[in-house]
Amino acid sequence: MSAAEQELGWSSDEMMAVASARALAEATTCFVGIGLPSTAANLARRTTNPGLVLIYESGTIGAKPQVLPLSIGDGELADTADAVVPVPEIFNYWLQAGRCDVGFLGAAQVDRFGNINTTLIGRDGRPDLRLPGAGGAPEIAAHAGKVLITVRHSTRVFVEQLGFVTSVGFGQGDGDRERLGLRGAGPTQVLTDLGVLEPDPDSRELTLTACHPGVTVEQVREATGWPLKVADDVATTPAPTADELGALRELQERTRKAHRAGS
Amino acid sequence: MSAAEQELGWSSDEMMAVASARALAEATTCFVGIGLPSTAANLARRTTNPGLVLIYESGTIGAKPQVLPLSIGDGELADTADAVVPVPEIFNYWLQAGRCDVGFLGAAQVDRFGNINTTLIGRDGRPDLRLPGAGGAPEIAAHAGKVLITVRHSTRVFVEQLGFVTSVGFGQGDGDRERLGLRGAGPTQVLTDLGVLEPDPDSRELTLTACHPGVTVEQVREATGWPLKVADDVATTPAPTADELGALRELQERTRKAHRAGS
Amino acid sequence: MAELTSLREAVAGLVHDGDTVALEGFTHLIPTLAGHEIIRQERRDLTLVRMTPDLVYDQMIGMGVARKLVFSWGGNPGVGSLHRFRDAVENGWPVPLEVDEHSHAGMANRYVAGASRLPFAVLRGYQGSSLAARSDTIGTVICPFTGEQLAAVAAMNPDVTVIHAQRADRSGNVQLWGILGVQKEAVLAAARVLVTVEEVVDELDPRPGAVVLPSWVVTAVAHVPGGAHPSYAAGYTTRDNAFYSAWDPISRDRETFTAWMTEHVLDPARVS
Amino acid sequence: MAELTSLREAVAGLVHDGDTVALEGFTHLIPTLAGHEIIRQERRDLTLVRMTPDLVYDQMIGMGVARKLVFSWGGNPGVGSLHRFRDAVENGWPVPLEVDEHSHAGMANRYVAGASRLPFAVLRGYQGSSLAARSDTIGTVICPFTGEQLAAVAAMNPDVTVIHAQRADRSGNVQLWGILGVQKEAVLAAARVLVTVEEVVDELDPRPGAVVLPSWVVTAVAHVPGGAHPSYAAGYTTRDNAFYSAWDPISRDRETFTAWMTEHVLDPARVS
Repeated sequence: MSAAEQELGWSSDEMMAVASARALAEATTCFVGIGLPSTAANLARRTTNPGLVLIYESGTIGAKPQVLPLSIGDGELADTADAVVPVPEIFNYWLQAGRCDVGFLGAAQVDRFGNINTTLIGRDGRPDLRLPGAGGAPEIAAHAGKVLITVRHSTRVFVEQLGFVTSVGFGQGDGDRERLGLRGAGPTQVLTDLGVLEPDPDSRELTLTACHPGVTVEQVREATGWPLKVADDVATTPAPTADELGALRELQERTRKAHRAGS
Repeated sequence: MSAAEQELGWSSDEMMAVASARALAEATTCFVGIGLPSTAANLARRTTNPGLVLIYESGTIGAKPQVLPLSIGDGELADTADAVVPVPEIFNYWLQAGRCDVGFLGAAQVDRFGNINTTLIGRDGRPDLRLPGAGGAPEIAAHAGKVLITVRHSTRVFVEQLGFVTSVGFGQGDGDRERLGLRGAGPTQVLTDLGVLEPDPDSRELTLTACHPGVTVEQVREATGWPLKVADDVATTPAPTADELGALRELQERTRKAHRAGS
Repeated sequence: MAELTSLREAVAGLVHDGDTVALEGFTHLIPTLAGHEIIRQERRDLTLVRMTPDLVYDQMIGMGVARKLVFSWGGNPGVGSLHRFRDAVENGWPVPLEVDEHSHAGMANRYVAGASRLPFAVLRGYQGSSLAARSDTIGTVICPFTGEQLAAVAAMNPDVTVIHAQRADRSGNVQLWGILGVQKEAVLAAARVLVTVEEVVDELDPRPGAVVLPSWVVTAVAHVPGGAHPSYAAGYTTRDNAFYSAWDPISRDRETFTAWMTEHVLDPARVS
Repeated sequence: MAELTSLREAVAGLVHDGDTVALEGFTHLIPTLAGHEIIRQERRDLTLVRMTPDLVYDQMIGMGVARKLVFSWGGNPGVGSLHRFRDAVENGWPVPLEVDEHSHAGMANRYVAGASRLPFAVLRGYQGSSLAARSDTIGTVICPFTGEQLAAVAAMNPDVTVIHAQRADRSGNVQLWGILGVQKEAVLAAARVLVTVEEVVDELDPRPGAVVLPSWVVTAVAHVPGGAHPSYAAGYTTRDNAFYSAWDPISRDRETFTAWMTEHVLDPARVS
């Protein structure tokens, strides 16, 4: 932990996970990506939304893992699920059909309209940097009722221009989702370790609406690769409660133990 | 039984079922319609082809019923199957994909090119006679490696002209299946209570190639609603063997008992 | 989340005059008693949808609840014709019945498209069949990669799908097994879903061949033991083959049919 | 009917240079040891297909068996990048690797079309994504009923599909359960099918969540216990999470990788 974090008693990653879990308070179903989104969704089941139905692209519907999965195909997801369906079915009958209220995504790069690149990054004088690729993200971004993005805030991630658009947020701005026939509402919140960005109601450009405790607007501006729009009144995210922190740390500790044992 | 049948020791329906079972001797998989086709396919498993894989449109693959099912959804079909799959899968992944060597169909009407009507029959001065309809037949007729048709022989069934083509045999003759993009070979044999019709290699018109014992070519001509083509040398179907008759009667007797008990 | 309620309340709340209603079941798990409740509540002008309409649809049609039937095979399995269906189509009794007629492959794919929220599905089908020309839900599409022409069928999205299943838990999660037919697709294609079940249990223990429909895709669950009769629910009831045969003479004659329905279905003593 | 044979004979007979080969498995039931046998038999110019290429594909690519990869997500789950995959794409080592890149939804539907013997599948996907312009197996199609434009993906029909399953019986019927991924579709889409299994049994007793692939859709079955390591076979083995982490440093460096493969995969003592 940094000095600031020691003083606060929690880390910026913990604040990010807690803020993300709070963003799931109202959802019935969440289509969960692995990594930070999975941490947030499983934390939500222990804090803001115990009944949240977790859907992983491995076809596990209503998974209730006791520890965080390392892959979207961990056995515990199937063992604890209400139903396990084949992969074509999860995408056609469940995601495409609009049965997922929230799609929770990570990202390698995000632009000012919440478009995501997870495919490749151009580099001067060198071959493109190859990333893992799309996975389920393009259709999650298209079909989920709304999309939440969680990612650590830096100018490497929040870039002026994407060389490759893997998954569409708001395209080039207002009206593009409708033009493209994307049925979901798109990215309504980007939750980072510094604060929260939300699309401007008119332009759809991502706008800083909240900073986490101890974070200044200037810090967020510096960590963003374009001149960041800032809301008139930037809120301060309520700090993690003792219950939220306890639940998160207990979950992560149980996960560490289990995966050490599992190996 | 008629006098002739008493003399022969078997009925024309029994001859039809036995001839149909013999026609399945070489098949690996048979997509089975209910009624006469199901009788023939289950008799084949007891005589000419014990390993025959029976596929019913209810999604039961490799069903091994001990008694003849009354419906394609009888519980015993599922209980004895190697696999039970949903109905969309049986038609898309199994029938359409060409995994059924033989499709075995009944019919209300058949024309000289083996086209089938099971939908409706026009009547002078009265509304059309409404039949049950297509069921799986159009795609069985299209996709099965080859099609066998079994039906009792009469001028009401073997008609000059179909008012409605539910399932295509050879259309209007040679080349029509290819033109229509039908992948299977079409109806290679029509097995009736009088004999066997097979398509002429050139014209595809159904041609009498065999009469059952005690049946004359003239009888078959009279029972056919168009001037029936007759092969140069019409064979006589070998009479049912004692084993074949025994297996058929034992199967039918067990079926009668079971369905009485079941009700 | 599904509400556990009575069959009467579920039908009253979910099935309205003029709705497109699919009571699905592929010879197994046919929601017969739900159909009877729809008859008792005197719904009218329904578009009834089912791959294999049999006795319960013969009864609903004969009692005048339907203006249209969308189907692929309409008969009394192992017995013969559906006489009320025929009388409605051939003679318009008690009311004219419009039909949209498909093959099984076409109907199954219409539900698949509906469950996937696609406007259509692609199949190899109907080539050379008279069916294609008689339905405006059958068309063609060209493969953008090979140029090949294939059949297209319009998505089927019922206002209400009704199925019968073996079990539900108290939160309304539904479990069915045995011959599954097209029920999952019919449920996921519908705007509202009613499931009648043989049994309500505390825990849905895993079963070979079983599928689970989560409570949040089901609108209402009603406990209706024997709700599939004369069809069956594997593990609970057996198929009443004698009734299928007995239905033939009952249904041949309008008066006999009406008397039978009055005594066995309309009779208030039998109302759930 | 499937032949029960050794892994070596099965690969020798079914997998040829230049083939399109899908070793499928969605984090569960990955046919790793079959991939190692393909490496040992020095196949070349393969088009490798898989939704989620991970360690075994990193190994096959690093050993030079592949000229092309068709996929939708290529990473080390929970760990990071596939360094051999990256080295092949970015630097052409040991040989250049062409890619045809999709989303999961697109790849899954390519297998569905393949299993159905349709030339393409329809989905709502790729709208606005840079993926569409880079692949000649992604197109569009117009709904003949609504006029709506939808995405189309070309059918995927591998020359050979290889999967790992829990069990087979002595006639070669195959049973798998747990996370099923896209294996049934990949099997039914292929011209030839190899299944490695944890166990060969006399009788495949029914299991919750299990699917059975009949012997007559499988070409060869090989008994390969632990054949999915470091992935797992539910009910038989557990996922070796430590190996996934350990693979990262091993695979970062060409020499370290080559030495590891030589010792652990090429080493004749380990040949099945």
